[in-house]
Amino acid sequence: MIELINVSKNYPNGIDALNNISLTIGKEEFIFLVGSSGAGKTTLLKLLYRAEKPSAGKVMVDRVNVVELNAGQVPYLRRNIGVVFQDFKLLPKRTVYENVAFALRVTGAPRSTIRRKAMQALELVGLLRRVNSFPDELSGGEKQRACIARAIVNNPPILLADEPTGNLDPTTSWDILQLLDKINRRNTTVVVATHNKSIVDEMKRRVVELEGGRLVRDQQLGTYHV
Amino acid sequence: MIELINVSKNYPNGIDALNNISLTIGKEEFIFLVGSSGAGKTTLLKLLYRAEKPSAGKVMVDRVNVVELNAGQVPYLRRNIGVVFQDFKLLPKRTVYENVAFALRVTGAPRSTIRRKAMQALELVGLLRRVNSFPDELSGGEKQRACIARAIVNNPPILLADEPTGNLDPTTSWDILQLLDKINRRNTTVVVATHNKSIVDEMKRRVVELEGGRLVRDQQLGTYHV
Amino acid sequence: MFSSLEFFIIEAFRSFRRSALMTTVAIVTITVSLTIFGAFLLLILNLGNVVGTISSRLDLVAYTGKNLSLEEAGAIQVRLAKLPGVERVEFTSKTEAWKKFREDFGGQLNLEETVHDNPLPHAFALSVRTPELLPVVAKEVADLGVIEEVRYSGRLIDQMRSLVSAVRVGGLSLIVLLSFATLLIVVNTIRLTVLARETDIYIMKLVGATDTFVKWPFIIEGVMIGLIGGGASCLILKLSYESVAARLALALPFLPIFTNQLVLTLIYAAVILGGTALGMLGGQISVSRALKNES
Amino acid sequence: MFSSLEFFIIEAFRSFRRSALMTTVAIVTITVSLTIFGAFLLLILNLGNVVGTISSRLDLVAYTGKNLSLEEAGAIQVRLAKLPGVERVEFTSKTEAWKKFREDFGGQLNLEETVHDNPLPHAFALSVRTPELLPVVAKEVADLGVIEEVRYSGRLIDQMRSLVSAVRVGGLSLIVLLSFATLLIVVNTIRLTVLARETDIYIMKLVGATDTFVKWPFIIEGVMIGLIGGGASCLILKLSYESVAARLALALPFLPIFTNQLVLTLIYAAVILGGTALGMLGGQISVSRALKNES
Ligand SMILES: Nc1ncnc2c1ncn2[C@@H]1O[C@H](COP(=O)(O)OP(=O)(O)OP(=O)(O)O)[C@@H](O)[C@H]1O
Ligand SMILES: Nc1ncnc2c1ncn2[C@@H]1O[C@H](COP(=O)(O)OP(=O)(O)OP(=O)(O)O)[C@@H](O)[C@H]1O
Ligand SMILES: [Mg+2]
Ligand SMILES: [Mg+2]
Repeated sequence: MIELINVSKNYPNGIDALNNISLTIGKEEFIFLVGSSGAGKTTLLKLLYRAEKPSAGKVMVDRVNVVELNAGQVPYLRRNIGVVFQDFKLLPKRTVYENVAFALRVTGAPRSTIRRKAMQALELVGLLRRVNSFPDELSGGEKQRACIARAIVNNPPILLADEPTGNLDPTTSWDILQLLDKINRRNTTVVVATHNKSIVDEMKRRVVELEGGRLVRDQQLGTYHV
Repeated sequence: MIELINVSKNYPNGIDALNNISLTIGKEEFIFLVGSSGAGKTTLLKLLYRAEKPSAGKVMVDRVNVVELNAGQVPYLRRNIGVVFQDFKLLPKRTVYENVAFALRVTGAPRSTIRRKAMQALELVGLLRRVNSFPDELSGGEKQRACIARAIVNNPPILLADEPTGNLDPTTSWDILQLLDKINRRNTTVVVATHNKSIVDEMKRRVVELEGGRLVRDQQLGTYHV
Repeated sequence: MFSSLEFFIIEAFRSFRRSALMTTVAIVTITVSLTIFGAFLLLILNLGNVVGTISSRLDLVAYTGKNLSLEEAGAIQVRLAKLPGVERVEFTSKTEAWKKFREDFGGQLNLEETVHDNPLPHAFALSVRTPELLPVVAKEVADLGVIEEVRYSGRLIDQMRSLVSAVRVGGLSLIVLLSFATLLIVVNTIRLTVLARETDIYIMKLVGATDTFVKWPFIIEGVMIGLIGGGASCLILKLSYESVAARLALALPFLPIFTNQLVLTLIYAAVILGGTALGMLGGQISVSRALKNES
Repeated sequence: MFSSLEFFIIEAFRSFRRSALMTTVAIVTITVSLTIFGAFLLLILNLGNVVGTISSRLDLVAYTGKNLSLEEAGAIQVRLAKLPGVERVEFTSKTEAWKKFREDFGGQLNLEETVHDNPLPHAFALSVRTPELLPVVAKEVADLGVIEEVRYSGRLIDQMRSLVSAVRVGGLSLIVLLSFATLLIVVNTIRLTVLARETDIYIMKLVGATDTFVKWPFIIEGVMIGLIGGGASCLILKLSYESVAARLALALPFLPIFTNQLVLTLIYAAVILGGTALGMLGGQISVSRALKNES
């Protein structure tokens, strides 16, 4: 489903965020992306939904090199990839419901479908009581869950979650991971970048570790530390 | 140092974030504030630096009821309280260095002092290599560390840290907590709102737990769960 | 695309309400700009009108020989009226002229004492279609052969002629300049409002919105802003022009005020359409810029 | 406070550079607004000047009795010149007047044949200080007793008088309106630029900045924007006024163009100062609003 071939990323300010990464992720996989702060996890995810272009290498998503997509094709790539952003990226002037519904609206879905699916996603993350709140009026964890709801509302074939439990208590974190796991079982590729040691250790899935932009470990049934 | 007396907070949209909280924190204390997502931790901290006013009750900081401060006095309260914001709140158009230096500049410190202290704080959080980057160019964990540096640069008598390790790997998290502990030993009151179970359990400090806006536990040498 | 039209319009209205301050600022700016623009247009129209009226009052006077009969003069009048460029011919018989002359100058000249015979000829006052034609018509009249002398105040008419063209050229360049200034201010205002929403646009594109999808609400909003601003400006112009015109007509009855309703309606319509076009253009330009920044 | 002055200025320059687009927009808006404002001011000054010159050319003519000697006329001239409101007295002897009359009207009137004696009196042309004084001076002249007839074109002068006051009132209200419109546009533009920085202001206050500390860089920035805009506008006005004035002087030599350098310099200075004041006011108003929103 996802294939990185000799991918490097140098930011314009001279920072080498990724260094010759090659990685293949199958359709049915669930993988954890770990590594210390600044290792390049977010950068790697950004390449997949074309928020950044690599300096070198190929980024294949569903057999298409996304580096070569033109501007008009990018929106359709992004509709197939749900993203839980590390910094949430909620639209500040819209309610939680509208934020989640927006991801469906751009696909041209009919209004009734939008309402049903959005409420369903919000229920899954436990935010039904906050649907009419604006992002400013949410706690950190509530923002994070709104962002998760938006990422999954569309049933995308690929789900990228960047530190999805950074602002959640252990119980909620665990519920969210169960949710991601369930989504993965419905044939969705799931990539989770995280620092949450206990969850990685407990779930025992494939673990890919970055260090200073290099891939230093790729382990089936792995743990947070070696 | 800090004393909450029968404090309640209802947000204008009708949400009761805090419900009749009374709590005393001594000058030399280091306490963890825990509780599930939406329990009211951030709201409680906001009352201390007057980002919000309580609906009822008194909030005493250093024997002054901050609720009664007028607009002109608030800046001086805030200079005595370092805050690590859950959502960082870095000035987007300024470099990491400028963001940290700004907290000193508002106090009217001389230029040489500003430079020395800012670089010192950035070294403590391990960000010396990113001083000239803009917040946009930082990883999640780097933003968090920049925010921590800004909070401590001023040697404030009170330090409030809201989820300071949400975007950090376990090793860096531990380093940061050691740093907060060291600061606490230099006679600074430290309040840390967190979901990081392993750190709370390991540090064995006073733990205050909120649940739906109520204070449900206040335990010396506590752990994350009861 | 069109299934989303309703959504776009709702979106436009919502952003309209939510960023109420920005919207108000943009509307006020458009209103002010268009009102200044329209006021200038009306001013120039009226200046041109004044000059035009004054110069159309500048007649050419043709004098016959002194001993012509009234019948002969009548025949000449018919020939004069047929000349190309001549609009109207007014006949003053030598008897009338002498009567008027005595009334005008009787005070200083002791006419009754010194002059016993009417010394004046018959005269024709010719209105000429445009001031430019005056010298041409003067030549035509002279060429008829039956007229003894043709007079027109050459210097005054030259002055009026150059004033007319100066007002025309100056007015035109002022209007071009003002249109440009108005466009600039409005585009910049709308650009600022979009600038403040760049984050929104970026996020929308991150969750899979196409450029078109992002663009439409902004363009519709621009059109609404422009329409309201243009309408307000049109209203202000219409009401104040009517009241100013009425007051001027009272105070300066001799001043010809421009009141051609068709042209005025066209100007008001141009202000509304101009506002709408400005709003649309502003929305288009600025959202395109924000879109280009991303991706 | 003053220890931070350097910091504030550096801050202002930085924000100036960083939000280059916004700054440019604000400067262009101020420039355009002030240029329109100044152009209007110059236009009105010139209209007033034209009307003033025309009406100052409107003389009052006093005729003596027909049989006065030149010496007697000279004595009358002295008395006329002393009347309050009279600016200048020009004497035309009856001989000169007759000569001119014959030149003017000799063609139609067979004067040489019919008139043998000079039928005209001595005449004095009086320039009156302001058109309003004409009827007063006319009465004074008549009251002297030595003048047989006083003439002035009553209707034309009334018209001119109302035109002068109409231009004055209209011009004044236009300038007031335009000042208001300019202020509105500029304040709104700067308010938009501050609006875009509300988050910055909020964060600054969270880390302990006082209102004053937040405010100064914005006000300095406003002043810089206003200064640049005002300067640019002043330059545009000066250059284009000079070129337009030169061209008009060539094309319409009879038109009195306003060239009092002192007044022009005052206008240019007012444009620069106005720009600066606008910028400062805009910065002040808008940052205060942003500050009030928080805390
Ligand atoms: N837009 C950017 N411009 C320049 N440098 C950047 C940019 N984004 C990230 N970087 C740098 O690239 C490196 C990798 O960043 P990235 O965000 O991928 O790290 P990460 O693994 O997600 O870290 P964290 O766990 O802290 O979120 C960091 O050192 C960061 O400073
Ligand atoms: N500005 C606001 N307006 C309205 N409601 C708010 C506002 N801020 C917070 N709330 C609500 O108040 C409750 C407490 O929020 P708070 O941010 O204090 O939670 P928290 O304990 O910090 O949660 P988390 O661990 O997720 O950050 C939440 O339900 C939230 O929705
Ligand atoms: Mg990251
Ligand atoms: Mg919180």
